[in-house]
Amino acid sequence: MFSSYDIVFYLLALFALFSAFGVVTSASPIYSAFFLVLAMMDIACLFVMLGAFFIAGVQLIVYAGAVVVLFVMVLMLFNLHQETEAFSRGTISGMAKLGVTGLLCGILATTLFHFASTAKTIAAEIGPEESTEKLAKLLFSDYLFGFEAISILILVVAVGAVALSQLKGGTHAKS
Amino acid sequence: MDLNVLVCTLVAAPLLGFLINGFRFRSENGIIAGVIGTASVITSFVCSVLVWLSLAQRPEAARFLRLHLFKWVEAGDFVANIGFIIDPLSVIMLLVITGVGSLIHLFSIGYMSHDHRPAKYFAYLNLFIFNMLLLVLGDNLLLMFVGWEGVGLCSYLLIGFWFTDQEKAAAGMKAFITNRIGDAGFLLGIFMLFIASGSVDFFELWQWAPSVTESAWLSPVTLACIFLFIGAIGKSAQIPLYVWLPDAMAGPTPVSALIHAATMVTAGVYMIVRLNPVFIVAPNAMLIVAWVGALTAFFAATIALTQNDIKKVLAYSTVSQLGYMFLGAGVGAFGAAMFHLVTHAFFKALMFLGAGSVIHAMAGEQDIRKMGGLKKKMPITHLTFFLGWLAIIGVPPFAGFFSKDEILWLTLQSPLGSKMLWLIGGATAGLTAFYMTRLMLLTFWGKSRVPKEVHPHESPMVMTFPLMILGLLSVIGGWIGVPHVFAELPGIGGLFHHIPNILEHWLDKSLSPIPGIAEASAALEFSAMASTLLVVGASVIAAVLCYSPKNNLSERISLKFSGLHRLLLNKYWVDEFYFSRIINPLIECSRGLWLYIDVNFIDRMTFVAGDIARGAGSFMRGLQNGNVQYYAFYIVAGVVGVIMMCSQW
Amino acid sequence: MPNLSVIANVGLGHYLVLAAIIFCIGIIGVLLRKNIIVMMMSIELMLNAVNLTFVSLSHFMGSAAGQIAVFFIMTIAAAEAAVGLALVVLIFKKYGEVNIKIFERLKG
Amino acid sequence: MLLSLVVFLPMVFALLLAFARGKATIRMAALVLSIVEFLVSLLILKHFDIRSAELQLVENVPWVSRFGINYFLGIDGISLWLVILTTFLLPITVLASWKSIDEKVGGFHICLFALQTAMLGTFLSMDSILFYVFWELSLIPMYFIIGIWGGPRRIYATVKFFLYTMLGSVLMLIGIIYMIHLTGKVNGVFSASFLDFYKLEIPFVGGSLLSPQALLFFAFALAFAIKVPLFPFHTWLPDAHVEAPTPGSVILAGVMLKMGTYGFMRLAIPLFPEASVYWSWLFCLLAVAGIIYGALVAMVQTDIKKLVAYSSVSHMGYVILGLFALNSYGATGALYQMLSHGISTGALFLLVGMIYERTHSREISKYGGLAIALPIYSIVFFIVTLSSIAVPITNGFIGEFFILLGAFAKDKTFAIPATLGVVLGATYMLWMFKKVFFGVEGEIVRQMDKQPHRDLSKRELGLMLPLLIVIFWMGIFPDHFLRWSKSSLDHYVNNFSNYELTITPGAK
Amino acid sequence: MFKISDLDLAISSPFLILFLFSLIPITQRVFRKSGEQSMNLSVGYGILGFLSAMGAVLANKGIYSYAFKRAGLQEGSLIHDGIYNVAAMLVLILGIATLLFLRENIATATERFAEKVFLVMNAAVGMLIVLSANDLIVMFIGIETMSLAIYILIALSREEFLAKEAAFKYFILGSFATAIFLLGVAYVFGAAKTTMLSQIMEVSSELFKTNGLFFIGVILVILGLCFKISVFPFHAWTPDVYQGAPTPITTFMAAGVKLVGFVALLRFILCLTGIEKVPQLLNLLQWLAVFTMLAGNVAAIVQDNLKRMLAYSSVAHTGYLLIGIVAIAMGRFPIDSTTGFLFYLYSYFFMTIGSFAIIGIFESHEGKSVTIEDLKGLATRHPYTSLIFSVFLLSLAGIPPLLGFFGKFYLLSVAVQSDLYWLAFWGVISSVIGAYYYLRPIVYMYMVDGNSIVLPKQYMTKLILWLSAFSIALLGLTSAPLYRGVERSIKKIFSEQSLN
Repeated sequence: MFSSYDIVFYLLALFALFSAFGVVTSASPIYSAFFLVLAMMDIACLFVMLGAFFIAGVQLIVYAGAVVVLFVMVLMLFNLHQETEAFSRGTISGMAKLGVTGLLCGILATTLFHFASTAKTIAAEIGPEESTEKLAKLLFSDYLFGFEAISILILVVAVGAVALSQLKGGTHAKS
Repeated sequence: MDLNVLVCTLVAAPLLGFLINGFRFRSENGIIAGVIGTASVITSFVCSVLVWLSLAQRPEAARFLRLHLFKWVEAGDFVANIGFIIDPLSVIMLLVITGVGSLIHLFSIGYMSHDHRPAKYFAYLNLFIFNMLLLVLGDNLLLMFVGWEGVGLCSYLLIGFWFTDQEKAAAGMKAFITNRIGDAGFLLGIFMLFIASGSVDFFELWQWAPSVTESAWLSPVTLACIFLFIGAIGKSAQIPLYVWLPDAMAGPTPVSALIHAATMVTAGVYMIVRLNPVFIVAPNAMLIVAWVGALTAFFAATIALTQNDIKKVLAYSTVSQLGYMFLGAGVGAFGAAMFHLVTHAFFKALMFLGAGSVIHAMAGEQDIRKMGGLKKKMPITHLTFFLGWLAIIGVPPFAGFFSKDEILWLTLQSPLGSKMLWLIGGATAGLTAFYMTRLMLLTFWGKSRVPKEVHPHESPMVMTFPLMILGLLSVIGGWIGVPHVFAELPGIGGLFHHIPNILEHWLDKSLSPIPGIAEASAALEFSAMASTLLVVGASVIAAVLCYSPKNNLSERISLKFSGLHRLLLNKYWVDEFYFSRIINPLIECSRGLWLYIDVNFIDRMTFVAGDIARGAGSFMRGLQNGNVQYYAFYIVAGVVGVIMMCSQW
Repeated sequence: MPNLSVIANVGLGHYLVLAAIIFCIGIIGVLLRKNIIVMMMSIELMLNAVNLTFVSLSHFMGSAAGQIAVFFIMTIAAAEAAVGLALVVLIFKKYGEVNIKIFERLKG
Repeated sequence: MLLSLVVFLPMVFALLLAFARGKATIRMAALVLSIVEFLVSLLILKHFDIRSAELQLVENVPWVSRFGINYFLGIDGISLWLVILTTFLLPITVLASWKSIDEKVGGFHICLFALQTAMLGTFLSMDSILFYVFWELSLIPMYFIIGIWGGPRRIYATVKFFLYTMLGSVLMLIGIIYMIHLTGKVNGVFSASFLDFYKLEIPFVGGSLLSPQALLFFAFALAFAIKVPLFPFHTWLPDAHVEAPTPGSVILAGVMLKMGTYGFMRLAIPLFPEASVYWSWLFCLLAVAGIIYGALVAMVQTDIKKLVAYSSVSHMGYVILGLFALNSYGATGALYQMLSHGISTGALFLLVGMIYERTHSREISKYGGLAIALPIYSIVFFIVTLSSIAVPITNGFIGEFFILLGAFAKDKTFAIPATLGVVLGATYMLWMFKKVFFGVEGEIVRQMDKQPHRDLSKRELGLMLPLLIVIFWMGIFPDHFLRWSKSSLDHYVNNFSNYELTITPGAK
Repeated sequence: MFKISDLDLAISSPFLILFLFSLIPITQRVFRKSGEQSMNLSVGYGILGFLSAMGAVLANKGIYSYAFKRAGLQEGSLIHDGIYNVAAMLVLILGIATLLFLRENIATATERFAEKVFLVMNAAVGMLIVLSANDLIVMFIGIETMSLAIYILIALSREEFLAKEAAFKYFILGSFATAIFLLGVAYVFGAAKTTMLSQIMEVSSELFKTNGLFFIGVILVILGLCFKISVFPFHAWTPDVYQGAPTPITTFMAAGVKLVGFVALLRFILCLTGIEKVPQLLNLLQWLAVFTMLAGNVAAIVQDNLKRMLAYSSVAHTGYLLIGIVAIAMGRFPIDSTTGFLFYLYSYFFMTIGSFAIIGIFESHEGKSVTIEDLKGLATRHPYTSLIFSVFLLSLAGIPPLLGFFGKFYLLSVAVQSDLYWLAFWGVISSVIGAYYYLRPIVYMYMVDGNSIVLPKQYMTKLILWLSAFSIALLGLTSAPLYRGVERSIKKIFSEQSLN
């Protein structure tokens, strides 16, 4: 029956869903951010379960550590509190949106299950060092170009973000 | 002179006259214009006479000449030339047209002396003569059609000569349109004949016609003849297309004399005679021709009984006389039809010109109820008109007697004719005598009812001279066709032994004999003749009784048969019928078509298509509501839709 | 009685479905939340779901390339967040709020 | 080179005119250049072999060799007179514009000359794509001519004109492309030349609309039918005509409509003979409907120009009837009717334009008695009217006669109503003539009386005179024109079920 | 490990050159106060960079190879082929044009100009990366580089409200679509065990038969790309963003992003061997094509804002281009279909530059939204500008003998060749609808009287407009060598393919 692996998975899965749900439903953005951190940490755990130790670490550092902190900082900057209107109005459109998304979820789920039940899986157990080393080798050989290209992207974002934040604005700002 | 040159001169002279007068259309000098116009037609006439003489010198079989000018048009195996046919038949027509034409031109100089656009008038008249010559001389149906339409056009122009009067302009238009209906039939006839025979050339048609054997209803030849006859119906004002002719009296009276009595209206008869070998092989078509002719003759005569406009009476009389000609042609008496055509040209032109003289004298008044007693004021006019009267009612030995009698006799005798037709013809002769006598009585004889302010006077010489010539012709015109039977006449018969039937002889080779005509006894012919004369005499007496100033019998009769009288007076309401049942519905229908099909349907469809596109655009606009979440929703919905669409993997 | 073996024996399918559900929750966040920052968080959630998919597929298919992809995606997600937040700051400076409803001028 | 010269000379002239300044200069220069163009086009007659049914003066240069598209010009008896007609009308329209076009004169002449190139190109191209290029290109100058110099509803009219025509032609484009690929499939080499199209045998299943030949036939026929315009695709025409400036109407009626009928003659019928035969009843029916309908609707118009426009619908119906009679009479008549309609309707539009310049009204009811006020104008108008109602010895008669003969030879059921159309044609023209010229002088005519020089000016006479001469010339000596086309027409009719055109050997 | 061959260097040299040149203005910016001279200088360096990159592309044009090869494989992250050569040249030309537009447009020739130059150049780098990507991950990185730069460029407009809104909308939806794209990539990866296109090609036909995950993955990837090229119903961002963005950036986006997106889609479709046996996907693409054509055209009919109208027209043109994609996917005449498709793509590229850029010169101030009413009487005051605009519009409408017509001709030819009559039919029908709104500006310019705006003097912009109008007018007539050129550029790809 259920192995410990399964049980851990389910716990994590439930928690992940709960956190994700929290992100979307919390009226306060701060809570959303909080749930987001939780979700990300949870997913990091799932990564560990999948043997992607390095990625799990990066997940924690980059996402939980940097991205969400960025979000929180911005939120604090704005000093926003609970919003009166957290969700877009329109019952019908809301239902439609939910319905369509649910449909998508269902379609994806059935397809995925169908695939998973027929696919031949090779669940090779690889240790943390091995996996990281392999990753590093790949990154600096096969995916070297992508890696280099990312650097351009980051520079673009850096320059762009600075430029945006320093923007004084046009005629309106002068007046 | 060379015949070709003669013919060309003959045709070109009126054209030249037209061009000269046409280019100086602003001229108000009636004399110069008149002289140019008249001279050109007289030139034509002289040439015609020369042509006739030169033709007469030839042996009988060699009297069929063709003058080829140039190839006109060619398409596939259809060829039509500009070429003239000179044969006994066309020469007769030439003489009549140019002869009567010259006289009428001459008369016009006087008649139009007060008009301020005389050059234009003479230009039109010359153009008409030219077109009439084309019609007569054309050596193929297509060229004949050119003249056919051309004379219609001139008729249109001349009827509407005083176009500032909308009614006169309308009369011209009516004439043209009605003629056009006939022309459409004529065209169909040409097509049919061409498709049946492969040619439109008269010579070839004559050669081809005898080979035709079938004569069933709707056989090509019959159909062709019927179509052609529709053309004749239009041009020669037969039932049901006669309505334009009375209205055509709106034109100047000499025009009525030339076009609407002597020449153009007889083109239909000429055409049938020209194509007689073809018609003769289509007996069913002939039957229709004869019956339409007879009925028109009778019908028009009844209308003429009650008309009060001097020209209208003459107009209906013309329709009626044309009916005679068709009756003759229809029973196969082509020669008789031609004969009547010629004599009718003389006496009807005479009567119209006489009427013109009267109208001229009466300062434009045309109502015979306001005339009477003009005998004294206008002696020459009266005399010539009197001769015309005698001729038209068929008193021997005046022109009309011989021709009418020949038609009636052949109607009776020809296997294509019948007793019924003869009876109708005879009755018509009686009616003719009645209304013509009535016309004489009311116009010239009796007490004067002329309004005081009008002072009738005799017309000038330039007008009376043509009258006199035509008067003479009305008397002697018939002598070219004295029937053979007169030789059998007891007593004076020997006198006629030496008078040949000139016309019959002249046309001998041109005309097909009536198939299966039997020799008849002279007695029968005489008794038929006598009965007609009897009817005529009785009618004259009746008319005199009715319209003698002493008793107002005519009024009593009209009161007694008031319904009939009104019917006749209003010309059987045919015009009204055409207007209310055909023309107005057509116009209404057109307006409906335009409004409902063009504007409200086709254009609406276009707009609807536009509106659909625009509506779809607005719908798209509505989707594009600016809310980015909706946009994201479209993306998700698109993804779901697409996956669902492809979900049969 | 449903076949429990499907529920037990956690394998590729479970991870994928979990990822798909998280992805869809992220979608719902984008579709329904009015706060721009929360929308961006939802997008991060979607990207996380993608990452999870990649890693699980990488794991079960025995190919490390998936993890490389995750690596790149994470970097770019961070970059996106930076740009997005810079935009949000800009917007906040102009409007004083970060609600999606202010952005409905361009339409039609 | 001659044909290229004829086609592109106007374009060069248009460019030259772009540099001219001053109204008078432009007008004079345009007149001279247009006459030069006409004279150059007459050179074609000199080099044309009258006995040959082949394609002559051929120019064939590869253009897009990938799809066998060539710059391929050639002339035969069918296109010969249409080309001459086009160049003949150019000086006349230039002259006609002197008074009616007073703004943006330079632009107008550029459009006019560019249009000339497009139309000549359409008549002379023997390559389908080249044909299509010229065909569509002709829309643009016309679009501008109506849209810029037109009447109050010009925009509606010009957009309608453009969209209608374009709707038709885009389907033809698909047809052309299909044919090009078919040549590729059949011959192994792509070719867009008409000559290769003629050789194709396209499967036809009688009665089935979905057989390739029927589909192609309708794709082509729709394009041409809209251009002609065949009932019921005609509604763009009255609007375009009413709003167009006089020279625009002249070109539109005189030449552009012929592009449609020429298309039928050059493409739709010989390319798809079985479909043409099978569906000829439909086109005859529509043609007859158009003849009668156009005439009836013309009868109730209150605007002279609209009346003339509807008369065009009626007259062009005859052309279609003649074409779909599919015999030599019909074809001859149709070709001749194209020419004579170009002349007479062009002349009618010119005349309507002249009176409009004087009174600024086209309401029939406001006129009356013009024959007294403007006698010379009336005479000219009358002659043109006669030509329009096909009175013999004017140009209109020959065409109509042969068309009806052809139709009669094919099927009496269509010919008889069409012949009645002749009556209706006379009715509406004469009715209009009566209302406008006869009767007492209308209010608008009386007002005009005060103006000096109200009758035709020398310029106006000068531009009408060539037309009048041609009206009679074509009526009296049709053979002068038809004999140039006879070989081609005979060849076209006799072999139309497997029509092929060859190129004169030795021609470059 | 860090082994970079000469080939790798050569092929990536355009990226490097562009990137390095882009650093010059930004570095200069650090040391100098922003000012007029600096702006011109920045543009100068930028153009120099683009020209050098062009030189690099031209120098490499004979190379047909993969770069950054994988261990033990002949294939690598990048592919350098004919499509890349031509498209890269176009992107670089576009880059130069965009810099000049930026310099002259009121909304962009302002503060932070050096950054804009930097961003444009790096967006171009991103585009080049997409053009040469042989790996979905690399493609993704390229797309993101390009997109992020453009988000920022839009937001950097002097205009306060609409540009920000546009940037934001584009950003949110772009990220959203990226997520979907990535999910697709993940599934494709899961099924094919690789993200490299040339490897997917080897297994694709097998996977289509058996693997549902692959199928969904392919759909999601296609749809993710469809977002970038604005296919209905993923087009909703297009009008808003095009309208809100400063016009030079709109031009850059409309021409560049679309070109790049389509090339990416083309590469993806080309690697999907066996797609011709998957009718659902072919049907899907056909329906998307029809709906996109119709939706774009009908929506454009009711627009008064010129940029918005052109945005919808751009949607419609995406629909036309999808016809080519369908034909390519059917794979019956791969060379012909691809050539026809690319010819239209390239010719549309020129028309887009012209038609969007010309709107820029109508803008009198940065918040100005140019409506059709502004064109009233333009022809009287600015005849040449009107003429050029008419050329662009008529070419977009596909009127011969302009380039647009020949593009349409080749595209329809592709459709007819592959028996896609249905698509061809809808294509021409919607092009008639299209003609209506393309004519409307002409109507207003020439046929409606009014006082037109006085146009600012933007010499460089006008120069580019003249050049592009001339090329549109003349290239149509000389389309044969162009077509052959395009054909030659791709022939190798298919001959290589047949070797595999």
